[in-house]
Amino acid sequence: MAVSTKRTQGLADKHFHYCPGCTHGIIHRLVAEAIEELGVLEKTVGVCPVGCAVFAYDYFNCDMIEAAHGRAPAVATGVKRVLPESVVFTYQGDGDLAAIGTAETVHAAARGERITTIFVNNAVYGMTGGQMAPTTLLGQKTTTTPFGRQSSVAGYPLKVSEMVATIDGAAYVTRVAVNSPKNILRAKKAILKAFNVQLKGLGFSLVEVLSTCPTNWGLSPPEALRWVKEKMIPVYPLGDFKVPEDEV
Amino acid sequence: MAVSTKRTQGLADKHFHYCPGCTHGIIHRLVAEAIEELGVLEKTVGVCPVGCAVFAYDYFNCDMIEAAHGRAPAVATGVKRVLPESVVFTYQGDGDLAAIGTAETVHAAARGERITTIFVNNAVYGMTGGQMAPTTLLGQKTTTTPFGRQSSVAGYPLKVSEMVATIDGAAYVTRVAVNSPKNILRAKKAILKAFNVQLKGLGFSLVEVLSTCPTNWGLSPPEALRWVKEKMIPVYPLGDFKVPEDEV
Amino acid sequence: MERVLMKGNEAFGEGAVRAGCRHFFGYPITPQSELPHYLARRLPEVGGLYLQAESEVAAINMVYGAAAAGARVMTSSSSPGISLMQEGISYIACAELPCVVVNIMRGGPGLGNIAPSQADYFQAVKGGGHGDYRLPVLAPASIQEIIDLIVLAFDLADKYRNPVMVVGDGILGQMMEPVELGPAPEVTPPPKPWATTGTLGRKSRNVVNSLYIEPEELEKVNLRLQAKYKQVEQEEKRWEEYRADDAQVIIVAFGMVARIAKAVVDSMRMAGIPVGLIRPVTLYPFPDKPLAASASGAAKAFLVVEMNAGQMLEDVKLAVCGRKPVHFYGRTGGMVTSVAEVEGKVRDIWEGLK
Amino acid sequence: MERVLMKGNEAFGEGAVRAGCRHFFGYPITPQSELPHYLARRLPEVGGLYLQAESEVAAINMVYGAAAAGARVMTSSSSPGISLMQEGISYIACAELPCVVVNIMRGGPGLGNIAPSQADYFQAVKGGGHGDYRLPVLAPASIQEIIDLIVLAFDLADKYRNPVMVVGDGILGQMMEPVELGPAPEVTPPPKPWATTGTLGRKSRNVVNSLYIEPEELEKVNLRLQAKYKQVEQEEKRWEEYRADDAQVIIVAFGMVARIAKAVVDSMRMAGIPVGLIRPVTLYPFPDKPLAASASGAAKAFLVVEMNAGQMLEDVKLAVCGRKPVHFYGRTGGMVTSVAEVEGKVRDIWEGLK
Amino acid sequence: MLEAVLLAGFGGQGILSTGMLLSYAGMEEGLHVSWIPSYGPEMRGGTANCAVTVSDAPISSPLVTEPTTLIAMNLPSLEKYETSVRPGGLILYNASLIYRLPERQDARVLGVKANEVAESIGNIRVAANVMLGAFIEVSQAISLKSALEALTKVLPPHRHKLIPANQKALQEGARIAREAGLVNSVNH
Amino acid sequence: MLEAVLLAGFGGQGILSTGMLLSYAGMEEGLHVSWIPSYGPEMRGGTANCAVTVSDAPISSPLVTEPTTLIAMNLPSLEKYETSVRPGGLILYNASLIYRLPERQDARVLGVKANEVAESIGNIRVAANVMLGAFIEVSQAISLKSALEALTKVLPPHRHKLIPANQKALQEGARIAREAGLVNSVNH
Amino acid sequence: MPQVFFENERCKGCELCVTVCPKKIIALSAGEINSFGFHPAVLTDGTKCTGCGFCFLVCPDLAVTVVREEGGNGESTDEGE
Amino acid sequence: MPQVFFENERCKGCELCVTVCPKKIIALSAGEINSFGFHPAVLTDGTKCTGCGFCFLVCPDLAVTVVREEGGNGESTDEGE
Ligand SMILES: Cc1ncc(C[n+]2csc(CCOP(=O)(O)OP(=O)(O)O)c2C)c(N)n1
Ligand SMILES: Cc1ncc(C[n+]2csc(CCOP(=O)(O)OP(=O)(O)O)c2C)c(N)n1
Ligand code: SF4
Ligand code: SF4
Ligand code: SF4
Ligand code: SF4
Ligand code: SF4
Ligand code: SF4
Ligand SMILES: [Mg+2]
Ligand SMILES: [Mg+2]
Repeated sequence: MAVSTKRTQGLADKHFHYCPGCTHGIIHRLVAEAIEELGVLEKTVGVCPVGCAVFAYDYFNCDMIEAAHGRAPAVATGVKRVLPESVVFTYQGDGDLAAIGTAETVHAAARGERITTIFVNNAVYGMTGGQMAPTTLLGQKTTTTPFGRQSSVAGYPLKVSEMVATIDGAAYVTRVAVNSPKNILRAKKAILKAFNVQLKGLGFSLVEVLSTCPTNWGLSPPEALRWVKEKMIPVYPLGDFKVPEDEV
Repeated sequence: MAVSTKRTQGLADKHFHYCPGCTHGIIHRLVAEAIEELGVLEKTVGVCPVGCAVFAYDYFNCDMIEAAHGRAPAVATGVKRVLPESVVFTYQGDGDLAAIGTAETVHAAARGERITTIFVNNAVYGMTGGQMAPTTLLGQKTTTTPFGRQSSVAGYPLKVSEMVATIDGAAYVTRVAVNSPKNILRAKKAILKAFNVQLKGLGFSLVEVLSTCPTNWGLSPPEALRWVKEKMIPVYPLGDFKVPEDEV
Repeated sequence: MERVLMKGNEAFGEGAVRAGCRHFFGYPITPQSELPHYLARRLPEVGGLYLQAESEVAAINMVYGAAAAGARVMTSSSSPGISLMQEGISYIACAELPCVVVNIMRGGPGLGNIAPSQADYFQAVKGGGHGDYRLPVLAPASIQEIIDLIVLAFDLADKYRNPVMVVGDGILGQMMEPVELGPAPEVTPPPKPWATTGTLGRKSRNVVNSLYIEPEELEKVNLRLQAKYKQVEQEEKRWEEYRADDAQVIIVAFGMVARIAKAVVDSMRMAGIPVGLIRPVTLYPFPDKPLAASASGAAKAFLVVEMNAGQMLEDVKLAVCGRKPVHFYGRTGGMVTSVAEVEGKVRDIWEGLK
Repeated sequence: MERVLMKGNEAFGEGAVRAGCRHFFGYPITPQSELPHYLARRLPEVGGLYLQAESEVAAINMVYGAAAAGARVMTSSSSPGISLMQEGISYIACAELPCVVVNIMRGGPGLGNIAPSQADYFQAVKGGGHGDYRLPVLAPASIQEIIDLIVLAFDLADKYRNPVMVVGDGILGQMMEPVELGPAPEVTPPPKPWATTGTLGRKSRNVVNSLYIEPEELEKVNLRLQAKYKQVEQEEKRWEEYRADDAQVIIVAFGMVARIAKAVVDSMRMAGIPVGLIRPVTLYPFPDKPLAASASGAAKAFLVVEMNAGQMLEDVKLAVCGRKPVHFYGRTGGMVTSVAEVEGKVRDIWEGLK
Repeated sequence: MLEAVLLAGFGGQGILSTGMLLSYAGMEEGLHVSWIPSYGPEMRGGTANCAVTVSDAPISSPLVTEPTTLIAMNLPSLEKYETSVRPGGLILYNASLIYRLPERQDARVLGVKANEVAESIGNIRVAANVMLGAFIEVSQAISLKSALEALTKVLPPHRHKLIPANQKALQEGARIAREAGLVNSVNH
Repeated sequence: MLEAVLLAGFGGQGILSTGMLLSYAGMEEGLHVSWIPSYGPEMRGGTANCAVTVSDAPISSPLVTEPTTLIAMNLPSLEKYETSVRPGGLILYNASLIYRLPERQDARVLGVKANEVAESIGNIRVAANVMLGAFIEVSQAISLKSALEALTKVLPPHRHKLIPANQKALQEGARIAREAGLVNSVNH
Repeated sequence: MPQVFFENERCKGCELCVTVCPKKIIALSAGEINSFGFHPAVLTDGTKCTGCGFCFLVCPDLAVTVVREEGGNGESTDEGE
Repeated sequence: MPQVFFENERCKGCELCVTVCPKKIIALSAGEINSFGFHPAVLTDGTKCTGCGFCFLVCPDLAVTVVREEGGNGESTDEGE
């Protein structure tokens, strides 16, 4: 029997606006596939960030809300508390989630909010022109660290998964990457699991996905994949930081 | 030779406005003594929170700034970056630091900001009339959890020290209590150490102090001390969560 | 009907419950604390949810989410907290979501104090957030009126798909007066086919959004908003006139200050001075009509009294448009005008007219 | 003098450096990004500090701290980010600290878009934050003027111990024009004996504060602030008149729109229609004097042109005070008025006058 | 009849609930009432004032800037508000904490050792109700009976065990006022 | 002389820096110039436009709503802006990506296969400069020499190795325009 | 034999598929150019395709479809590190 | 012999000193009342005082002063859990 890599119903039939080789597109597909496979597309409400994924409401084939920069977890909380039977996810960049949205993320976790957060860590502010993000690596050049990020001035990369894992209401916290087919498959599994944690009502789930920004890194897309492997993963090790107790 | 428990020069000659038996007063004294003993009173700038300690600018005998609710670490950052030779501390409650000021705290830590934060955890919003704080214990009754805090609605107590300790720029993170003479002496040592970490330029230092709010807990002051020991410390264990590497 | 003694802040809460509001998100702040306290107890009784947010910024964005999901939802705060909500309010206005925001104003600017104030008038009526949006702003002057106006606030929010603000001051929030609750009003919020509830069989996806990258599109949105505001201005102006018909001096005041002004009107009338009161009930849309009518009629002078440095004053001047002198008397920083002070001011004006 | 081609946003940065500003705290947002980019490079060259904050809320509070410590300090953002700063600005105003805030306005409300706009006028001049405070607001209309006004902004901030806002729109921020930098101005900020630097031998402690729990005290603070604003209104009104002397139709416009209006004035004059322009350079204090003078003089009608739904319009009406008709033409959502549209509007008015 | 009462003291003296009691009792008597609290930022021990208006006509302004009666529970309150009392008005002061006589010559004045009375009843927090009892006796604005009955409505059920102490306080205050006779301002 | 040029296309075609080059060269010739960019939210590949005014008189309004010249680098740009060109104005279009002729009958029109030329030079990002070369040749608003020289000022030092390619692009564009002769709107 | 299709108008020529294809049988078309100005990906030698699906997995723009027999050598054989 | 002084006007009668005194020699004065309405703490039997300083350490309002001989039995002897 012939099988084909069918386009998921979880995505609307639109072209992405992302730069060539930007892995936001891969992550979109994985999230959409997971929602479709779980059969919850009709009861899903997605919340987009402000960041390059700001137009995600055009892409995901479900009801969508565009949140203010950093506030997606608060918006998602509002939705989920009104509609406890719905499936709610946020899709956020590292500026959105780890800088301006720090409090909203920490407290959605602390409340054990039954939502799923997809956290796209590309070590830079993509949309606004490549400024330093909280996750920018030491030494990394950005438009606001033109001489490379120096810890003495701009501090250290923030390890969101490690931090969120310390919070009691967080049920599932994991870090994956989409820099290779193998890692992409693993990322898919993690995203599926995160939604399952939500469906089981176990608490807050967060999947940190290491992603590329070839444009602002000044690299070709294939070089960018390599940069994830060689530079990012050593600082942001992949793996589970917290798994639900009934699943350890 | 006769020695006496002399009133520290670090405090102005004012009566505290705190409720009878509120341990904010003890913590004030410890901080003031530490600053005095280190001989840095003249180059210290303190930043007060909004919370019961809002009038701390009347009490500490050094230059003081009253910050907006939750923003003391940002204000302290502004001061310290302009005056790197100064000694800067923030004094913040659990509503101030762990709720509205979450992002400012996390990022002052991530930047390795050379400031010292005294974090007074009394498991409640004291000043505004006893509402739930992020640190309120499960089951604890407050004016906004009249039936006791339930995790299913209001989530779990936030363990700030555990969380901040995961952040690279944080150099010293410890939790103490002021519920007994012994713990008060330990708290004093921790506060001294935190200022020393700042003076050595090692990074961000945070001392979480378990404190009482007899008024909003509905307990007498002596009962409140017991409540710290019997209820709070089991949830918020005392001890160091991070110490500077050269001091391990 | 049973009369009960109720705090203003509690009346806001009970009014919301009567209006069918079942979701409240907020962050504590004096002098509105009794409102969340009340709802933390009351909402669970009616199957609703009180959720304390980590900040006002989070609270207003939770409101955004809950409103997007189709709920009748409210938040409340006081001045500094409302300032923090300005971005969120601007988003909600652009996304055209209904919700109610209560501001129990306190002394400012900055941390100020917790005493009563009306110094957030500009912020409320001109829009403290960015962009061209407007909020209907209601200003009750008694506990009874709180109960009534909060229901109206939810209705207006749904009718116009717009946030509605209800403002009071610390006195109104914390004072007690008897109220007659009467039977709960019939509440039938309109259907919300636009709500993001999950498609649940609906053919097309719903999207709640305030991003319109093409200026042409965003201008269309703005034109729609402006048309809506025009309708609001035509249909929703509300005010109370008190002995204003033949008054030669018209006091203009809102909220608690209007209560003081009423006492002044009575005492001045007794002294033979023809004074009247026009009390805006809606601050936006501003009831310019009765002012313009008075300005062309019996009124010889206006006296605006506010607990601020003269903010509504501008709207009164715009309405009177130079036809008659407009005087101002204001106290700031939480100081409350006394009847005697306003009487003195009225007397001065009256002397000047002679 | 050398002419260099400079982006508006960069000019804001270079102007600040020339004004002696050595500390910048901000959070990225389009369309002002080139300003932080520029300063991230430039400030270290002069021994200064560029620090990226975790949010606009943090940024404005870092500014508060740095200003309290005595520095000349600046932040910049665009509309939604400025909304988030409202609480902080109110605090800074009450604590009477000097600083400069740049707002490169974009299409709103909500997330809107990144196209040029002037729809934050109300927020800037009436005070989007809580309480009775005011900010001097400067509105440059060319890159050269940016350089000059930013220096003025710092001087005014220090003179009045008050935050000063400088507003532009996305076009002004991103366009390039040649500028003549000339020698850097002599900068001598006044001494700041009130700064919280540590006592360092000083006898009395300094406290920076905006809390005054007693209404009597807070009212005193407010009276002091109001007196200061009165002085600002007396001393700091700035505007440009262009062929306005004998004009029968006066266009009122600020920022980039005034550039368009100038082209309209020229073309209309060529067509024999006596049109002039009054361009407010300070939006607060609003230059009502020249408008009032025109209204009592040659002007037969006013046309306010803005990239919003009519905000400055209210201030113009207050200044004209019913003496002459005031018309309005505005585009919103990031749409930019064309010369032809304004010409059309002027012609209509002119026809109506005949 | 219009009584505009200002009760002033510090937190913990039961001032706010005493004012509420007066309002409640007035409402139950069919009068128009209003109650306005004001307090400092302290949770305990700071200033706590409340203004109660009881009137047989609708209350236009519930604010009390010139009280007909001042009940001063401590010295700072007497000092702050003494001059605001209307000529011919009433000043009741807590003689346990205020050692000097009010200076107003044009007001009626009565001192009550409310703390001592309250402590003798066994609960310092009923001090303000002692003063209320005295006020009711002097002013006859409402009946003591209404106040005694209203206690059940003002105190939450879990505090009903405090009703006897509060009743006692009201009665003692009334008794003291009755027995003392009023210090007439003109001849004190 | 006043040239109000609108360059429109998508990101990555070098449109913004080409506009800057024109402005710079104009300034160096002592003319009044202004440059205004506008782009979509995408970092790469989205719309990217810029408006350049070059004039011998001070520029009151730097906005270009009715360009004297439109340089359309892709089809959407041509479609969006064709009608806005002033009667008698100039339309230069990138014939590599635009397969239809402009429809305006009252404008001068020239198509240049800028992508092909750029790729033949070895760098797709110089496409817009090919068009600029053509524009300069047709309009004579500035001299080609100024543009060639201005490259050193517009390109940051670490990009100076790209100068030859860019010069080539300008020259090729100019050559093509020269050789093509202009399609006159009236008879195309 | 597995078949791989590229949707030209979706392809942005990012070369990620080119990079991950274990058989090195994908390249950007030199001559072709889509309406966004990109050279789309093409197969250079379809016969070598294993149907592993890596090209599908990595394509950010959903420009690739892979059709193969079930149970054929697919994703599982080589994890494409 | 160690001496302990209470500053009456500072004391809020919170009884924390009463609670921590190992010798149980502190009590609130029954008769006295300060100008804030609090019954201040007093020593019931000064002779038993060890000078441990716990009352000083725990007093939130700095109302206590302890004077003792250096080297006397002080803070170190009993850690006051
Ligand atoms: C309140 C506010 N501040 C700033 C911005 C500007 N802004 C838009 S996206 C963004 C950051 C984007 O970075 P990230 O979240 O990492 O997403 P990415 O683009 O990298 O996917 C910023 C700062 C905004 N829109 N709103
Ligand atoms: C923006 C803003 N939101 C809310 C408040 C009201 N407020 C004042 S203090 C406080 C919390 C106090 O609690 P905490 O920080 O725990 O300090 P504590 O009083 O317990 O020492 C709050 C919510 C405020 N002043 N400003
Ligand atoms: S800027 Fe970076 S993150 Fe944004 S679409 Fe382009 S490559 Fe992706
Ligand atoms: S309310 Fe609580 S925290 Fe505040 S002073 Fe009183 S006891 Fe202390
Ligand atoms: S399926 Fe595998 S082998 Fe075939 S083209 Fe794609 S990556 Fe290459
Ligand atoms: S990965 Fe997709 S977009 Fe990139 S070159 Fe291959 S087919 Fe084209
Ligand atoms: S010093 Fe020790 S023994 Fe003496 S009174 Fe104080 S606590 Fe008691
Ligand atoms: S601890 Fe201090 S305030 Fe408390 S009773 Fe003892 S002396 Fe008084
Ligand atoms: Mg990012
Ligand atoms: Mg607290």
